[in-house]
Amino acid sequence: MNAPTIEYAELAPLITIFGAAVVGVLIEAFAPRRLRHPIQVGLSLVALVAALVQVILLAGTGMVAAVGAVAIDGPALFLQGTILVLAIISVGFFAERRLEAGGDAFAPSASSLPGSEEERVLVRERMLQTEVYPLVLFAVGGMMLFPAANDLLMLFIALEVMSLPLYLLCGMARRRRLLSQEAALKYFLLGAFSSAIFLFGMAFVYGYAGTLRFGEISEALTANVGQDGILLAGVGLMAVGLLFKVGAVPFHSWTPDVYQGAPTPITGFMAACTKLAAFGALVRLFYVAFGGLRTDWQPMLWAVAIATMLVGAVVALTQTDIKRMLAYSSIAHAGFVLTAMVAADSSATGAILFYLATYGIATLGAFAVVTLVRDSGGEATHLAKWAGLGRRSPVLAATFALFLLAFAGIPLTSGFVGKLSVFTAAIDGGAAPLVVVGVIASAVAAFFYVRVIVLMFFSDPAPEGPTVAVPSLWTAVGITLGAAATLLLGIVPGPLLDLAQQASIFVR
Amino acid sequence: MNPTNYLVLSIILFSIGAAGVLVRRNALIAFMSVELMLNAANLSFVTFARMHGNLDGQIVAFFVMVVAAAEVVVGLAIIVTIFRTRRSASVDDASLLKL
Amino acid sequence: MTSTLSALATAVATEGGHGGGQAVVSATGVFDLTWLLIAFPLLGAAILLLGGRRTDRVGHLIGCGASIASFVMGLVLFFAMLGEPSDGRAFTVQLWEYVNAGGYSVDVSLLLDQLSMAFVLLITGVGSLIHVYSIGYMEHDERRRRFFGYLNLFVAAMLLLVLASDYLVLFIGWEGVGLASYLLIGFWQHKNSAAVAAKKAFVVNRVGDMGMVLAMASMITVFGSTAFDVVFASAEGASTGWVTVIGLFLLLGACGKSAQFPLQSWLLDAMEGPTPVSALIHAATMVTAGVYLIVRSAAIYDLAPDARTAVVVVGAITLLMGAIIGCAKDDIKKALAGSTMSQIGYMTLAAGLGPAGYAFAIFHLLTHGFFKANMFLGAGSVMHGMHDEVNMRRYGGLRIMMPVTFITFAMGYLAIIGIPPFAGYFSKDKIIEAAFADNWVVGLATLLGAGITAFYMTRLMLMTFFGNRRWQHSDPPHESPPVMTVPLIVLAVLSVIGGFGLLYLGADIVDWLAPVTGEAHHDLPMPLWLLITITLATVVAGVAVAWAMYGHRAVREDVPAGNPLTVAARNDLYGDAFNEAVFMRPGQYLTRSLVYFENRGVDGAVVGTATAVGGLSARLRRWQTGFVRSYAATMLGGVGVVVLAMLLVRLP
Amino acid sequence: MTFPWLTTLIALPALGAVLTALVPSGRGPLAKQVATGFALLTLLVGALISIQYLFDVDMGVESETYEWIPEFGASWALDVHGISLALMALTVLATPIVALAMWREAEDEQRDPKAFFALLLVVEALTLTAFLSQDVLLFYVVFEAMLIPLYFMIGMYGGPQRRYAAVKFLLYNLVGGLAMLAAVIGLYVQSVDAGNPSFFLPDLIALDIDTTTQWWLFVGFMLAFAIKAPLWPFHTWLPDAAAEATPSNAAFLSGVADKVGTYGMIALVLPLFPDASRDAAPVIVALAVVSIIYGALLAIGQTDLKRLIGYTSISHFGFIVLGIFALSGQAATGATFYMVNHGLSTIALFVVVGFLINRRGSRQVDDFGGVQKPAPKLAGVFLVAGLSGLALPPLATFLSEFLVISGTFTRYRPAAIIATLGIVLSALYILWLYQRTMTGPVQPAVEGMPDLRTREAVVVAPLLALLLVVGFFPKPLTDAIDEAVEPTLVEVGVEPPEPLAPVAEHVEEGTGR
Repeated sequence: MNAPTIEYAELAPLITIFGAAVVGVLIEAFAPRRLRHPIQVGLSLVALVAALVQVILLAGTGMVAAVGAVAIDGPALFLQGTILVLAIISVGFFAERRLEAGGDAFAPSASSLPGSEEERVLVRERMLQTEVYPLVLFAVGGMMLFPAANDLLMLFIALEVMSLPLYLLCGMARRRRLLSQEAALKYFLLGAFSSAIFLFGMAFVYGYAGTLRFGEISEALTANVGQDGILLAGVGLMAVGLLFKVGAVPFHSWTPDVYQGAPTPITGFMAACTKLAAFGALVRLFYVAFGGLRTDWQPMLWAVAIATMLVGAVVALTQTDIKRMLAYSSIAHAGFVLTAMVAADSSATGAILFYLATYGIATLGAFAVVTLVRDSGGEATHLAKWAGLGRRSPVLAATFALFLLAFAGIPLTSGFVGKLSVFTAAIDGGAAPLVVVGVIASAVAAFFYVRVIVLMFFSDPAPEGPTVAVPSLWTAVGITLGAAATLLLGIVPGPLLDLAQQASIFVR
Repeated sequence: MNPTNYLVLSIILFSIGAAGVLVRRNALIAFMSVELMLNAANLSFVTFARMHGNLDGQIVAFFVMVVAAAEVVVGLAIIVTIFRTRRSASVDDASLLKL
Repeated sequence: MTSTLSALATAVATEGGHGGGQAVVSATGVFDLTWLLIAFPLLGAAILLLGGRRTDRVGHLIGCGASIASFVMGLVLFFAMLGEPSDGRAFTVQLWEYVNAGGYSVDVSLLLDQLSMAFVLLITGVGSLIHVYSIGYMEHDERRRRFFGYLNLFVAAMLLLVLASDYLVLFIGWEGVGLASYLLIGFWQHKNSAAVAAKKAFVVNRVGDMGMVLAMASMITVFGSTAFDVVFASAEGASTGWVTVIGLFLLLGACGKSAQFPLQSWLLDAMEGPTPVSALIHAATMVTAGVYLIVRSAAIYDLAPDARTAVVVVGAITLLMGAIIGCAKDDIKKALAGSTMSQIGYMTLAAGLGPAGYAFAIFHLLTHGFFKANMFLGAGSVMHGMHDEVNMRRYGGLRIMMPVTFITFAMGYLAIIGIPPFAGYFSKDKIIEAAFADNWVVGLATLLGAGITAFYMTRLMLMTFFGNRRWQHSDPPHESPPVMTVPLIVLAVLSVIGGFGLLYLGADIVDWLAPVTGEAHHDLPMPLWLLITITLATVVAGVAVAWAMYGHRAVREDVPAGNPLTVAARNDLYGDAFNEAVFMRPGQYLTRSLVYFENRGVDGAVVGTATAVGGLSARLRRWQTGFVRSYAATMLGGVGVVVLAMLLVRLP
Repeated sequence: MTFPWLTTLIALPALGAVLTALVPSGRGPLAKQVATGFALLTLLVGALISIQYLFDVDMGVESETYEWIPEFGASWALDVHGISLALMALTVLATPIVALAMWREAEDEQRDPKAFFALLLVVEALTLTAFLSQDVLLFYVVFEAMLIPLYFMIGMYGGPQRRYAAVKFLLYNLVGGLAMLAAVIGLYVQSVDAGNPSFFLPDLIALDIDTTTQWWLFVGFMLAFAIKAPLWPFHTWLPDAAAEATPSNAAFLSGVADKVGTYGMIALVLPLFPDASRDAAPVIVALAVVSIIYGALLAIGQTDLKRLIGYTSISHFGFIVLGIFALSGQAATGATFYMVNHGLSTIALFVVVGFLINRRGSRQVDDFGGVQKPAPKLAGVFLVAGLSGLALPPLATFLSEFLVISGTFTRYRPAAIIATLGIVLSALYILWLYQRTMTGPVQPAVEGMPDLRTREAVVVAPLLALLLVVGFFPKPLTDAIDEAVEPTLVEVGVEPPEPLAPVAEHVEEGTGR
């Protein structure tokens, strides 16, 4: 029996990231405390950039690696590249140390008791924890693997590798630690719950097909007859697991709570990257493995898409916390992406890839802006406190407004082109009614985006309002990049659209 | 051997686990219920592996065990921290984030 | 286009055409300069209105100069026209192409023929006299320059109206005179009543304009054009229904401009304007535009007997209404305004009689222009001397203080009641004749009108110039300066000889107009001498009744209660009350309820939807309880739904 | 390659906006000068382009096409035809005037005026793109993008309720825009199905779309345009926006920016969806007639000067839409001509009303009275502007209104007759407004009100002069419009109504010669 061949070159980005993560753990254990932060940040950035370069070099590859477990193809590479770009910017945000008096956005020691003497000492000593970085690297690795996974087992592993670090990261906020811990608990319990459901579905699918490989499952669908019940139940249960990750209704309940409770840089990272990875996996699983069942899962996805768009948009209307509002907005956006997914063809894949990339960038930027608006209690996330921001800090408010307009899908922002492409894919795929619902949801959604703009620009500032902290270069560069990309991709989306379209072919 | 019995058992185990998550307040027990669900899935995998006569399902079961272990590590860390903070492991007490 | 017209001209000339077509040729020589007629006053208006304070001192001179220049130009054209053969006196001057949209094209071109010539001379002649008169009348008004600017604007617009060769261009002049009328009625804008009267005049006229617009729209639908030549030449090809519709729409327009029933209500209020305005616009010229319109559209009306009947009925009603209102008014200008309505009713009626009456309508229009302008200016002179008092019950015995005014006014008076050989006798008598020839009822209406006219004019005369002095000014009434009396004298002379002159001296007006309006001889149901006798007897009876009531007895200074008819007449026969009850009140109610509906209904629906969505949001939000177990339950529910959905799809 | 005049025309205000925004804050006058300068420069280029098309002088202006998003077959495609020419001219003309008119307005606020001026130029650039665009996606993009600067202009500068008005404006138009987005995509998918994915307007017009689909797409487009234009019952945002925005902003909004809606109807909806347009025409005509009467009646019932003028615009937009959907050449030419004239007239009205409000510090009609005494020139320009609003000949508005009514009459007689009522109502609301504000005894608060200033005269004079000149000599413009309208109606497939009566032979002959 021959040893299986492993295509190291094609897997290099993943290996780089995971390797760096392991090294990061070692650094955490052995490097002196003072040096840890620069080393960790440097290592993360180097690893991410190196991985990005490798991904770029791999562009155009279309193959199944690691004995069929990992697909290195257009969608995978596109998403990996995007995730890496977003992760690089995110690491910049994590490294921001000028906003908080005592350091960064994370608790000095997440396991210390809030308000305890231990914590006070840590704050006084200006101790910083740096375990965030290896955790993030693990999560990034999982995210990169998730959309590339080409068999059920790898899918599950990737899901867990991605999720577990995120559960921890959510509980690490420096301020409002009770909320942060609660968010972590909720995310963890519900995440584990959904993983279990996903796994159970996986078992059914395996039971039906007798194989874990996507390609073979697809063949089995045409070959096998009977026992469809098991198959359909399995597909449904697996769908639930993935829809949970993308935050689709009715599996969205965790989103607002976790987005609100998690440290804001983490929220941004999670909102942008998790959604990318999960949609990548969802699309690959449903197109490659379950493509033959299209007529079976399309109605289900229709229903989920409609519910997601409407609930996300409608509930966001009455939110008073900016992070919560963005959470609901992310739910609505998941719905928009689902409309394209229903179309199920390669142009839909391209549209989804483009949408995810632009959405990720804008989301990251928006959450970064949130970190800058602060008062004595930390970030001032209550909407009322944002009144008159446009007068105090017109540039920041304008940037945030730009991100909001992109979310609302106003032309000349990337959000518009994204919406245009997913809706085009949907109508092309015969889902015109979904687009009508999408349009209605967009209209409702526009209302709450506009409300924030009104608040920022047309209201008089409250006398005791928050101040806009001056960030270090890390955050400034990240936000600028995000804003520039959002605008640029709105005006000349051609190249990225082209790239997404070229990258839309799944290898089987 | 009738594989259906094993499957029914796994479904029952899964349901017990799911019900446990829904009804038990204690975070630890809720988490244990999730583990039960994972193991129910494992049982299915092994059953199906046996049915199909290949090893894939059994391998999955091993992986799931490892993953479950990792999950325990992360989960316990979170639950313990919360317990230390609140002096309670009731999931219902952690309901500040809402609406 | 020129070739079109000449082609048309020859064709019409050879065919003989309708009511009396004549060759219309492209203008050459002096006729090419017809546009100067309009250009002079237009330029004057532009200078005066845009020139600002700089032109204050010479404004009135510029105004008069422009008007007189136009008059001179008119005379030159008139004499040039006399030199042409009687069936070759129609000229067109092509100015520029106006519009061509969707196959509908309009040229700005002028048509100078016998009919427009008559109007040109009336407008510029009487207009110039009134300009001169106004120098004196408006002397103390600080906004005199602007007044002359408006007057010039009016003259220009009125000339465009009568010279246009396309209904659309005519309409531009039509609206222009309306604007000038609006500006001049409301000239003393600081008086609320003046501003309201001006607005009313404009709005009521706009109702008439609806008719004009729809008439033109109908023409475009039927003929594809609004040019006189095309419309008139093609009219025979159109169905009677359409021709009648066009005729009725035109009549609506004419009613608005000429204050004919049912759009008569604005004219009495229009007397809020300075008196020269009343003389020029609301007596001599603008208000006769409706008559011009109907006569000009002879080709249409010739083919639409029903529309003609409507014109006659409107004319008859108005002539009686105006006369009755004139009897009851104590305000000298309003009494004269009632008279104007009534006289225009005569003209309208005559125009409605068809070819038999067109020329007489124009004839009466011209003589009326002389004597009514004369009397209005006379009234202005009286007011000038009486410190702007208009109530005749405060006049009396003015003939001593204002001899020139009295004598000139008397000439007008004799002309209007139709005493031979004064102007009105000839023109009115012709109309009465034509009316009797057409229909007994119509004839009797005109006869009755003549009697009432005699009554109210005598009443006016007696209350103003005779009887006891009822004025109590420390400063006694005085005669007006020569700049005002000279125009009076000229107009008085015209009032005396105008009728005879136009009918028998030089060219007979009927023959003069025949190429345009056509001619039809009527047969009277009775000998002519008998009719003349009856008419004169009626007039004398009217005078006698008035004498009995106002000359014989002293005029009371307070207003007597009067019989119901008098009260009704004082209230303009309830025309305003009717309008208020039927249009204004419901209109106000409608507007108010629409505003309510707008805020609650249309806007409310939108706001309501928004609120509903907001409510839904607040409700859905409560699902987010914060309890992780309920989230898990939601998820599990979702699992059930998803799995069921997947399975159910397969069922059928 | 020839010089890209059309792109230059759009680039100039865009560049001007950037430079205006870059002026250091606190140097308000400089920002204003830069903005006005660029607006004037744009006017020059616009004039050059107009000359070529109005008077057939070759200035080297050509249509331009550059690739934009090849993935969608979308391009930066610009072209001028009669309809777009008219509106382009209106836009380039109105912008410097509005810029000059709002010279002082922005300063009343506690804000830097430069943003106001920069946004104005942004809107100009976007509006021009919309009028010149030959690409449906490009049109849509600017159609929607335009909302944002306008939204900020309304929301940041203006009356006490401006936030409400701005949000209402944005949401109404966004809803319409989103409906249109769905339809734009649907249209594109039609082209994809036909094997030629493209947003290029001529390509899309050439598509043969089945009637049912046309209907859906028609509804999407029309909803957007009917909200923008605005047509009853989608109009309620306009009075609020007009009332709360600064006068010159309201002027630009309803005078120029909203014309994109009516432009879209005639330049996009009719040729793209001929069958649906034909079938739906009676419905739209009915709505237009309701707009005419409803807007006029509500204008009569208003007590707020700017709101009143907002409602008059609704009435006038009714006329424009009526003319477009009467589907006769005359009415369509009239409607397009009306767009230009209404722009000029409304801007004049809003601007003059702005002068009044500025002086008196109140928007309420009742707070004025007898203004003509202290300020006769102001009253004079107000009257002339008002008269243009009630379409008095020879002001240009008259011809357009007449063409619309008479053109409609050839097809929809009852509609035309009811619409004619509008001319009475317009006289009523304008003259009653004039009566209440300008005439009568002088109100104490109005005494000593300064008369028209030089800057103000410079703002108003060109508008009124143009209305007069175009009123006298409309032919070059109407000819250009007519030429463009004709193929549109051919596309819709309606026969031009023939005269009912045979034109007399000799007249026919004469024309032939």
